[in-house]
Amino acid sequence: MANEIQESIASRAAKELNGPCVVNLGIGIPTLVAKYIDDQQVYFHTENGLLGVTDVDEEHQDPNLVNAGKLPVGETLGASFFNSAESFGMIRGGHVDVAILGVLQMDQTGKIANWAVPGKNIMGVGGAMDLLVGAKKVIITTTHTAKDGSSKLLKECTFPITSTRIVDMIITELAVFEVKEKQLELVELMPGATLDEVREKTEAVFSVSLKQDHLEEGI
Amino acid sequence: MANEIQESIASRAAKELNGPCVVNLGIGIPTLVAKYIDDQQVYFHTENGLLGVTDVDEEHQDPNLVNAGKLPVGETLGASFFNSAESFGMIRGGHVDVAILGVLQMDQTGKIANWAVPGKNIMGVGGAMDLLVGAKKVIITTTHTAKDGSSKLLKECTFPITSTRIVDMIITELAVFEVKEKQLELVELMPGATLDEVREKTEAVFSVSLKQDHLEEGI
Amino acid sequence: MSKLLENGTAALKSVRTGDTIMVGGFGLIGAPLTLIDALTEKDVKDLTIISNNLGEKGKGLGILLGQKKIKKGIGSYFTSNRDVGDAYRRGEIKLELLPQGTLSESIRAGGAGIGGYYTKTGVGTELAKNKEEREINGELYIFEPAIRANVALIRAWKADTLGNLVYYKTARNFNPVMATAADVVIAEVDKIVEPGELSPEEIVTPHLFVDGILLATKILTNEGVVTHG
Amino acid sequence: MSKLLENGTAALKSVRTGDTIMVGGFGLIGAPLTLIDALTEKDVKDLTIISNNLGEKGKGLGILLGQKKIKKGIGSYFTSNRDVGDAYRRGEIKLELLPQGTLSESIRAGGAGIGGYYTKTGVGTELAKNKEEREINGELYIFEPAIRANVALIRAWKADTLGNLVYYKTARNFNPVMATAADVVIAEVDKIVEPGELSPEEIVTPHLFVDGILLATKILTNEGVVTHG
Repeated sequence: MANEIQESIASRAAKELNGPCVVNLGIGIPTLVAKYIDDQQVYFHTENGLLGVTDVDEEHQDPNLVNAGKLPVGETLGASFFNSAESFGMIRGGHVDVAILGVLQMDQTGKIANWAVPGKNIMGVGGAMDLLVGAKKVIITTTHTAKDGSSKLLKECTFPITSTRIVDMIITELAVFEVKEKQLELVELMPGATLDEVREKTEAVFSVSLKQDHLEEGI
Repeated sequence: MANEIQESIASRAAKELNGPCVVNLGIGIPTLVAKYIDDQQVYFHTENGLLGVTDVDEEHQDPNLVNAGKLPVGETLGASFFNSAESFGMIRGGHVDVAILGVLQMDQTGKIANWAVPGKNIMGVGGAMDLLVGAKKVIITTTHTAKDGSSKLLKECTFPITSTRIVDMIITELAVFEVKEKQLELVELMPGATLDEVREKTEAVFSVSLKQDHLEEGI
Repeated sequence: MSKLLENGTAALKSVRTGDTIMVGGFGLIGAPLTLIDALTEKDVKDLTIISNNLGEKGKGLGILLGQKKIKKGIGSYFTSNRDVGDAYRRGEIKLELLPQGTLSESIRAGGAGIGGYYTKTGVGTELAKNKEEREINGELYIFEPAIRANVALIRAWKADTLGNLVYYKTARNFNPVMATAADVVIAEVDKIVEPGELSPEEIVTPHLFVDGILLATKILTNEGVVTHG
Repeated sequence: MSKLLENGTAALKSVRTGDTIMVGGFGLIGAPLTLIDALTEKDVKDLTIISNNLGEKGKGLGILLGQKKIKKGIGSYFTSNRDVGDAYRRGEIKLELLPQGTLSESIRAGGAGIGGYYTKTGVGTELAKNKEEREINGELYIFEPAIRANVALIRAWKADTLGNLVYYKTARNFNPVMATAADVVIAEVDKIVEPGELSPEEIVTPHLFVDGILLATKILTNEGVVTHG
């Protein structure tokens, strides 16, 4: 069901995962990342209690084997099951190397908002806050703009933040940003994107430090 | 190795255990209680990580299967192993019905001292404090007097207390006391003991409320 | 004295109006569907339900919600059932939202005799409003109190007749911690075996936590919830 | 990148003078005797050792104590080794005594991202001196901070090559919690198997906690500690 934009973001994010590492994928675009991983030493953790998540074909689906998005998954050789308190102990305790998460908004210091919208009732938070405080590295995958065309990368979030923790990297269909000392740095343009387009669609202040091999196509 | 006095205390304590119940036995006299239990629904817990402790004969001893006193034990059908944090979660969380413990001293309100001696370095506490705050019922088994002949049942403990928790029952070779509203009540004389002897060897103030069938022999 | 229960009615004997009840499961996965069904048939109300979700629309705890038997929900993700939001807007239900890690940790604390604890999760967010903050080793934490319930209704895979439990895949989730944190713990299971049939090393919930065992008759399948037996 | 370690020297590569080291075991039962032996051969000192006991007289951590490599011991029952008391009286070692449940819970907290917690254990005793007291729901508790270490040396029964661990009987004790609470975690085991040979439901320590695996050569038997291999 995922569209081309989502797939391009997910496949770019996959390049950031080099095993051995333990990775937790959020709902949405992050979930797509798994299919771009060949590395046998990238181990997927899901907070509902499984280390060693893998794909499952329809015929082998088990109603009691799902990921945090309640989608059917499989288990790898060497997988293990544990309870919710143990699972979040792993997350908060710093035992998950990377969390890849979606956002509703993020600010120019690297704080994100991905759990609540003002004016609507706050009905769910799930594991988002735990992953943000606990994962060693947080990578955000998101479309650059909201459905109404407004930038998701803002000077300040208008939605409630998920954590005071600063994320490490943001990947959109237009660009890759790293967060350094609470400042966004554009390090890569996605195929077909231009710096002008990124500037136009980004409210947040960011610096530009394109890696060499992106300089020609980008500017 | 246990002497007659210890065995008589242990066998009396065993009468307090009616299954189904989960019981933790301390080191010394309490450990002897197990052999007087026939009830299959009395389950023994040991804080080093086993529910379902039983005796083991010399031939089947396993160096990695011991109780909290590091003595070899066996496991019953339906036993389970768990880690130290889980084991003390059971204890503190109120999941152990009865703890049977020894004491160095106890006071007349029902507080006990069983872990440290003033003037000596305080070198060990083990699980004593956890069992006292967590077990639903605490039964003390102890000789009535210390080696120097002084009473272990005192007006006030001179040794550091193990907990502010009041124990439920005290069983010595001379008598059985219940603790009611922070007062000791003599409810039973042990075979051969007299009330005069108990009075003589007890510094603590206690009331007497002998059950009918002990009245003749006792007084 | 056997822990084996004949039916849902017997299993819920101790549930009273006004009780706080923990219910295992992550959505319908690992939820005690047979016990929830019995709860919908029992004449009680004003319940406080501690559960990650309040079921799905018209399923699991969602039915109980529809019956207006729930006074308050404590969980992490009510979004999974749109009816919860509607009931909340109509003022029919109170909600307490906790991060999922805080929910599970508070329940564990309640079962382990811990009064409360400090977590980094939620610091500086709306969910930390009015919560005590404390700096420990240069990092900010917030205080969270332990959670306990009158009754826990949980789902396991196999029980032995003593009450030892093992779980099945991701249906484990909140069940083992809830098993520790209520005055009365009832487990619904797929299979009941004799003591000794579960390996002592693989028992997840030792029997001292479990008060009653019921054979499940509502089963989650790929085709939805089906009724057996 | 394999987690399999060739010998004790390789296993202790990251241990430095001044480090805090957790060591599993209840006395010698479940203690990583091979790794402790390697530690006695390594030129480090001023160690803080977190372990229920400091071994027995001249055995396990008792050897390390004799070498005066231990600056401080944090544990619950030093009484099991008379040498500890002697070293303490001579001012050679500092000691921090914690109730056994507090020791294990503080280590669990350290591994689970909990900053500290409130326990009933110890309230009103000498071990609560100078500890913060707090009333929660009408009961008194004391604050205990989480404990972490630079390195944890633990003992398990079987590991798979990924680092998943299962334990053996009461040799489990402190090992699974220590596995969660150190920057570097080294496990010594009796047997190393392939991924898939341990059931996913019975793995006690998932591999994300474990950095290195060593085959044990010092084994506790009914006749005492013997050396294999």
